[in-house]
Amino acid sequence: MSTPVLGYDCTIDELMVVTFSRAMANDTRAFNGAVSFIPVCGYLLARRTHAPELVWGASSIAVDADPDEIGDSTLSDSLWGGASMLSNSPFDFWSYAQGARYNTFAFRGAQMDAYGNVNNTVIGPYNAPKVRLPGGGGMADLGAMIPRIYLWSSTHDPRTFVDQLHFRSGIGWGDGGDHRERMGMPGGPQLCITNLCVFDFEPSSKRMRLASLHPGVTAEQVQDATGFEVVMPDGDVPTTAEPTAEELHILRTEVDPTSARLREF
Amino acid sequence: MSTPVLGYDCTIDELMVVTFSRAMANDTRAFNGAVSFIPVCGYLLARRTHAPELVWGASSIAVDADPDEIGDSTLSDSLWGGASMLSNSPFDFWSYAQGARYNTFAFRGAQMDAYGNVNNTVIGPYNAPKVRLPGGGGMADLGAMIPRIYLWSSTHDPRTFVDQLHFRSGIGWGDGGDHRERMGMPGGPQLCITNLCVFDFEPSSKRMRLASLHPGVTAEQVQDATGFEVVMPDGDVPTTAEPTAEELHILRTEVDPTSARLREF
Amino acid sequence: MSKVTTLEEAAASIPDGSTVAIGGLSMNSAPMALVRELVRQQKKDLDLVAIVSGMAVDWLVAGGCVRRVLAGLVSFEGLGLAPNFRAAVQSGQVAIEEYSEHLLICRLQAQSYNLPFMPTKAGLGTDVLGLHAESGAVREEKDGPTGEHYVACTRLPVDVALVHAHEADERGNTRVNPKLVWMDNEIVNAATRTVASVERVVDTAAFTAEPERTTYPRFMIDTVAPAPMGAYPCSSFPDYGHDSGFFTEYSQAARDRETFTQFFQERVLGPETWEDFLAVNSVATGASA
Amino acid sequence: MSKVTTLEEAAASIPDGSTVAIGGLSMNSAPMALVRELVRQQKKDLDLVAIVSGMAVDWLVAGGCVRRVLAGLVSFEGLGLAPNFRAAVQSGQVAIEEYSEHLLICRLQAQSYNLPFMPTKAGLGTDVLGLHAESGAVREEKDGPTGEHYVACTRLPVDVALVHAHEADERGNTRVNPKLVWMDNEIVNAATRTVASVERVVDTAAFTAEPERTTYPRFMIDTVAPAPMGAYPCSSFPDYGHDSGFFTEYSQAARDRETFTQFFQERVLGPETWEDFLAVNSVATGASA
Repeated sequence: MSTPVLGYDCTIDELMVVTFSRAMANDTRAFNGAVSFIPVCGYLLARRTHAPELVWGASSIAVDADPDEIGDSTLSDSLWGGASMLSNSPFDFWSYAQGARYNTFAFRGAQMDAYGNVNNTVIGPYNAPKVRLPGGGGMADLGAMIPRIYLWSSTHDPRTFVDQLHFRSGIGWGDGGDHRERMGMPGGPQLCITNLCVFDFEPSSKRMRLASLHPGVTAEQVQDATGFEVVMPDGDVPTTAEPTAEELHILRTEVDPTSARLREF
Repeated sequence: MSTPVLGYDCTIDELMVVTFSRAMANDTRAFNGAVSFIPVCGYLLARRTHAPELVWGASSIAVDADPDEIGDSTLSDSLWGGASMLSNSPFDFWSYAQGARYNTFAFRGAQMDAYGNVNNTVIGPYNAPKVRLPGGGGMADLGAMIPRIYLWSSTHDPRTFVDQLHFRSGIGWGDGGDHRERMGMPGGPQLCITNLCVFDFEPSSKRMRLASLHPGVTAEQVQDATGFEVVMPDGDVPTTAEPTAEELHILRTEVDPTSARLREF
Repeated sequence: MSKVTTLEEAAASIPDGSTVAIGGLSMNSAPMALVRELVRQQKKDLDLVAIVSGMAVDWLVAGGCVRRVLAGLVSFEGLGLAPNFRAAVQSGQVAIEEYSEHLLICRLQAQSYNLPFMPTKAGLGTDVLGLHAESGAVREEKDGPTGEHYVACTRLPVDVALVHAHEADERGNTRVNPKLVWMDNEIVNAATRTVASVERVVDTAAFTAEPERTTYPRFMIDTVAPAPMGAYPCSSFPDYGHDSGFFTEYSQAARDRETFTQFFQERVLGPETWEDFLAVNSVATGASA
Repeated sequence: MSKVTTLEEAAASIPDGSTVAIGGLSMNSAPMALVRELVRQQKKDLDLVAIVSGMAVDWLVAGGCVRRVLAGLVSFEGLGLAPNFRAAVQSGQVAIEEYSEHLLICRLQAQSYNLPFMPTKAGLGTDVLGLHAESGAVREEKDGPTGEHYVACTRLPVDVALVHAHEADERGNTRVNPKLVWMDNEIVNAATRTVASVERVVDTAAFTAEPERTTYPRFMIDTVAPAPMGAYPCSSFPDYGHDSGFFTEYSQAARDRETFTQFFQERVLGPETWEDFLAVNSVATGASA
């Protein structure tokens, strides 16, 4: 399902996982929600490479889980093998989340805007939707509580990256600028990793800014695939760094031997 | 330490426990705090006699505990034998207490007033106390949350039953009348069981009213031992009902064979 | 007096028009045996409270039992959208009252703690809050002394909570093995009444032997309905996982109205007993012993 | 990097003037070995947060370490008042900031949940609220839509929480056997840093073998200090109960200043190590194995 990356000895899902993994610092304390194969692979890979102290609460339940493989649900117990704690959702998890003891969360949406806000609720008008989507779930909560938010998308196109969300289910940088700060929310979105490029966020406006291009992709292609105006950095846009053979080997053989990550493609 | 009750084949501690026990309905869901030997004996006795479904959370932790004997602390694990659940204080207990899933609690204080409010904080002015007492603990919480409150005292004298508390640590009927209702608090104090008599609460003023006299005690003696004016009922004041031989036997041999209840005297 | 009854009687005790909270999270630990029985009994006008749900809501919607869904998320995760829920909301046949997980949890907590509201930062800056502007069910506020924004979540009364657990005794003591990980206790605490389906009924001695493992004390559980594999096709950790095959077949059938009607009748509603249902779906019950 | 250190180093890491929250409840599960070391190191001007406490507060007050006590209750239960606490408050030497249990818990929750306040009905109609009128630490409010009264409990920052548990590994994973029953997690969640004394250090495999029993994940525990019988003379359920004899002797000694000074030196502060302290008090350590 996934395509090879031009000039790199890997596929796009692998490049996305490795790029996500490299963004994780050693003091990351992360957890994951539903349909989060890329982040789950990223946390596991980071822990096995440069970030051995990284905390990952599988499904927000199983701390330090080390599953043999990743099943078809990132909310289910198939992910919990090797955990050193099974926490409880209300007692433990929400305490850690509200107080930002967990500091890292990743989400995607059917739509995302320039500020990293996401829609997973409806396509079309709220009261007469063309498509009723699952709903925001924890996005509206965790977007407001967790300081390091990461976004990703395996479908970088103008239907996903839109100028106006049909519904704001989860908050990224909100209206931009100091909106989060004014609302008393910590941090905000750090990166958005797509199948074409990596965005970071321009520090003052908090709009998505092109940070790196995957091999073979041009800035024009990114802009064409994006429904809002992409902030271009000063100077040249670097190419997304190439995964090492070790990273790919660990991802393919230890982290995700059954390629569950392809469920996102 | 405890004295025989005139004409009854029991001592005053036993009469108090049995009287407390009989006030417990079968749908009682009770728990206990510190230095609560009389209520603990009362719950256990009621469960072994007329109220088999009564719930008692020992120390607010050990649901349906059935200890072999009662130790020197009613907050400690010596009370937890035979429990069917060890609940957790923040997660379980406070949820059950705030929502009045537990419906019964008993407390005493160094001072009590006519409305069943109690002081366990200071004797003398708050900022320059003659005696610094332990503090109100959970009284201020549970007094506001639990609908069936029971009071007791083994020292019925004018220093304990006062017209003006030096500090209101726990709320009974508050300022009386509909005060609790106005504050959104359920129920209120039901009885106060002392070493001289039983008080209930006059329905409109919510002041202590003489409900029964222990054998050999007169209404005048009660009034003399009480620092506020006692509401007298219409008609004669009954004598507190005599414990049955079965109640006394169960109390002495099964519920409290080591007479831990005498620690209150 | 034993609290143990049948799935049929447990479901029969729930009147049309009730507010019913459904336990479990997504494909995990949902009380599917009870849900199936509600559909079989053709309940009407239920208001469902489902923090994060999927198949349970979809069955009830497919059965025409639902007036309104109060939810944070309804889906089959990576296996797709919940097809009947999706169609019913799009057509306006079922109303949706939109929350996030934590907004709904805080409404349940306000109810169980007997408070006018519970505060949270959840939902700030999203479109969810605007949907509640008129009802005031959740409302944005600003703290006086600090100027901080928060959301006040008001009480949510729940008539009955349905949860699935592993073991209960006749008195209602109930436990989840090895421990409760999901948020079922939030709906149990908020509900007037709770029905627990359980993998098996055990003696009270099982609870007194390990009192630290009890999840709900007897006074929180009103009715116990034995249902081995009672969360199928969802999971009941650690005894069995969700059945992806069922989810996929169900979704495929739902692409066509007639196919789905037949599938739903044959595979879900038709079998007379829960054991028949498991047999029709080729589920071995040994796994839960 | 191991989080395991000595009681001495753990105590040394806590500066004078810190706000220190003390775990346990009354005569149960107090971190006495850590408390003893704080007194031995002559800490000054500590603000103590102790929801329901006794001997721990009394040692620290007797040692002159305390500026202020934020508490719901300080006593030896039926064994009497906490004598040094009582005397120090009466003389004005130590300030008391008066709470009920739940008001203090709610302030800790506001802190750990990052909210401007947590609401409760605790304290309504009592004199406790009036004591906070000036500071606004807790304040009575009226809900707009319903007119209901509640108490808003503001954040309480805590520099370090001290708790006693049974087992930890080098990474900081920590558990209470058979489970946490008291409210220590409220102070752990609110504190910037937590030090846990533990009966024993175990391998991480002990946690992965039974992950459902872990009380605190490694990221909530910063320092682990081994201390067998580390709650003595308080209890550590189910390994050992409180020592009533110690409480009684201590109370009797406290009736006379000179007698107490000698008792406190000989029986509490004098012994060089925790093991020496246990030996002086004739405590067998086998019980905790």
